[in-house]
Amino acid sequence: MSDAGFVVAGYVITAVVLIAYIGWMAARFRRVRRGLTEEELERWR
Amino acid sequence: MAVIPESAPAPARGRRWIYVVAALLCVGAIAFLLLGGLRGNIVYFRTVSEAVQENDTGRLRLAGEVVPGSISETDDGVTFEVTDGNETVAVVHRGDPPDLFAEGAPVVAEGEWDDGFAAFQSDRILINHGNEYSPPDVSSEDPSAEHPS
Amino acid sequence: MSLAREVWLVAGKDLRVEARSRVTLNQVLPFGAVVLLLFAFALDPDRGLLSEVAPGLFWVAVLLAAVLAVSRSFAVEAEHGAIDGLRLSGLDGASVFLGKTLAIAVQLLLLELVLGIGVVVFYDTAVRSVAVLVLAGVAATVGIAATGTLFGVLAAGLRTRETLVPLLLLPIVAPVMLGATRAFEAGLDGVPSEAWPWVQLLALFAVLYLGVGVLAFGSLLEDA
Amino acid sequence: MISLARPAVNALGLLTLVALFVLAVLALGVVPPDAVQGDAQRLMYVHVPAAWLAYLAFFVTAVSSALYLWPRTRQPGWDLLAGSSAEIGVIFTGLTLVLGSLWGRPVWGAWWVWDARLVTTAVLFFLYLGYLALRRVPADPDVRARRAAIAALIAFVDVPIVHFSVNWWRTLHQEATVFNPDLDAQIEGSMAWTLLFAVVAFTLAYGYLMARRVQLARLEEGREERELDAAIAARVASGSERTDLEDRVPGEGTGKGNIGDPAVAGAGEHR
Repeated sequence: MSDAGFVVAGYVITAVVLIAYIGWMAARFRRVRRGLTEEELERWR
Repeated sequence: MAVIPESAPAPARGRRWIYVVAALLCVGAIAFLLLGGLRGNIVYFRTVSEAVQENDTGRLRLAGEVVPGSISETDDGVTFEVTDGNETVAVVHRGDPPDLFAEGAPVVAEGEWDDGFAAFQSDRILINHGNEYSPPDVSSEDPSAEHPS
Repeated sequence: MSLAREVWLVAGKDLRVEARSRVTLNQVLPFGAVVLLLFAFALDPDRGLLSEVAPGLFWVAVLLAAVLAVSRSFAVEAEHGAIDGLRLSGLDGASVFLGKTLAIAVQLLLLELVLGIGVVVFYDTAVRSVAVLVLAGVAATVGIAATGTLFGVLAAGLRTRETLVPLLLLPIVAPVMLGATRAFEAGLDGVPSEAWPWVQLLALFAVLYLGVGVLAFGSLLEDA
Repeated sequence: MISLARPAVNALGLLTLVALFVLAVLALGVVPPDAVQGDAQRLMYVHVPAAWLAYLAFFVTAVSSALYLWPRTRQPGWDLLAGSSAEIGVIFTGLTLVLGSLWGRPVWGAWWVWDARLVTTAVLFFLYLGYLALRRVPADPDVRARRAAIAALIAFVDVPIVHFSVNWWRTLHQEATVFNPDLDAQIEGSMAWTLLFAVVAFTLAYGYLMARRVQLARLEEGREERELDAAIAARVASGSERTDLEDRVPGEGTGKGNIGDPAVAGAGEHR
C-alpha cells in the first residue's frame, strides 16, 4: 500500500466511525421514542 | 477529598486521621509521578554509546542516525553504520528496510551483537522520526535532529 | 478498638475462613501450577527460552491466581449475607479494606513462594539475589491485593462479577506486571541496582492504591 | 429523522459537519506533504485531534464523576454526563490507536511497537472499556453511579501518564509537537494552523456527540424509570413477597431490561 493508501484508509475509517456512532445513537433514539413493548424489543434483538 | 461521600459510615472515634493520611499519600504518589520520579525507567531503545558501553549479549534495540555514504546493499539486506555523534557502529541488517530508510535517517535497529561485538546483527529496522514537520521545499536540513534521550 | 486491632480482626477472619475451607490451597494454588505447566508446554523448554522469560510467566500466573483469590474473598462475603454482618459490625471502612487486603496479600505471598519454587525447579532458573526478589515480591503483592480488594468490592454483589473483576483489575495492574517482571529479571541476574527503580514503581503503586482504597472502600462496602 | 433534536443541537451538528469537511479538504489537498514523511504525515491531522478528544472526554468524565461523588453537587445528570463522555472517549481512543497504527506502518515501518506511549494508551482503552462494562451491570442507579464514579477517577490516573510518557521515557513515538517540554513547536505554519483547525473541528464533534448522547441517555433513563414504576406496581399488586429490587433493576447491554414484564423481572436471580 502506498502512503496515500494509508492516509485515505485513515480518513475513511474516521468518517465511518463517526457515522456509525451517530447512526447507532439514532437507532436507539427511535426505539426509545416508539416505546416498544418488551416482546417487540426481544424480537428486535 | 471528594471521594468520601457523606453517607459513608462515620469514622470511629477520632479515626479521621487515617483518611487524611490516605489522602496525603494519594496526592503525594500522584505528585511524585507527575514530577517525573520514575523518569528514565522505561527505555525503548539504547543510544549507540550506551549499547557500546554495556556490551550486553541478547536482543536489544539500538538507535542512531544512518551515517551518510555508509549504506550498501547485500544479498539479503543492507549494511550501514549508525552514529549518535560519539560512537559509530556497523549494522548488518537482514530483510528489507522500511521505505523511509535513507542516509541520515534516525533509525532503531533491533537485534544483537555478533561475536566479538564487531557489528550489530539486526533483523528489524524502525524509523524513529522526530516531532518536526515541514514541507519539502521550505527546509532541506537534517531531518534527524530529534533524539529524545 | 485501635485501627491495627480492627485490621487484624478482619484479616484473621478471612484467613480463618481460608484455613478451614482450603479453597486457596486446593484450587487457586493448583490453578497457578497448571498455568506454569501450560507455559512450559506452549514454549519449547529445550531452548532455554523458559528460564529467560520465567519472571514474566511467573507474574502472569500470579495475576491470574490473584483474580481468583479476589473473587473468592468476596464470594465468602456474599454467602449467607455475611457482608451485611460486616457492614453492621461497626468496623471502619478503612479497617475492613486494610484487613481484606492483608488477608489476600498473605495468601498471595504463600502462593508466590510455592510457584516461585516451582519456577526455579521446573524452568531451570538461577536465583542470584533473593533480597531483591523478596522486596519486589512484597511490594507488588501489596499493590495487587489493594487494587484487587478495591475492585472486588466494586463488583461485589453484581451478577457478572466473575467476568467484571478481571476486566477491571488486569489493565490497572499492568504497571505492577511490568515493574515486578523487570525487578525479578534484575534479581535473577544478580544486579540489584537495576531492580531499584522498579521496586520504587511497585511501592508507589501500592501506596497509591492503599490510599485510594482507604478513602473509597467505606462507601463502596455500604453499597455492595 | 430525529425530531427530538433541538435546533441548537442540529446547528452544532451542521457546523461540525462543515468543519470536518473543510478539515478533510485542508488536510488532504491544501497543506503540503512533509519533507521526510511525505503524504503519510497527513494522518497527523486526524490522529492528534482524536487523541486530544479522548483526553478531553475522559477529563469530562473525571470531573463529572467527582461532582457526582461530592455530596453537595450530587445530581443524576453528572452520572449521565460521565457515562456518555466515557463512551465517546473509548471510541476515540480506539480510533487514535487505529490511526496511529496506520501512520506507524509507513513511517516507522511497524503497525505496532511496545513502547511506553502505545502501551499506556492501550491500557487506557481497556480501563475505560472496563468502566463502561461496570456501568452496564444492573444495579440501583445511585449505587451504580457511585461505583462507576470511583472507577472513573481511578482510571483517569492513566491519562497524564499517557500524555507524559513520551517525555518521561524514551519511546519510539515522537514527543508532543506543540506542547513539548520546551514549548517550541517545530512545525511549519500552514501545518500548525491545519492541526489547530483539526483540534477545533474535533472538539465541535465532541460537543455534538455529547449533546446527542446525553439526550439519548436521558430518554432511556426516563423510560427505565417508568418501566420500573410499572414493574413495582405490578409486583405489589400481585402480592409478591420479594421487594428488594436492588440487584435486578433494568438493563442488559444497552441499559434496558426485561423489567417491563413482572414475571421476567421476578424470576429469581440469586447473587
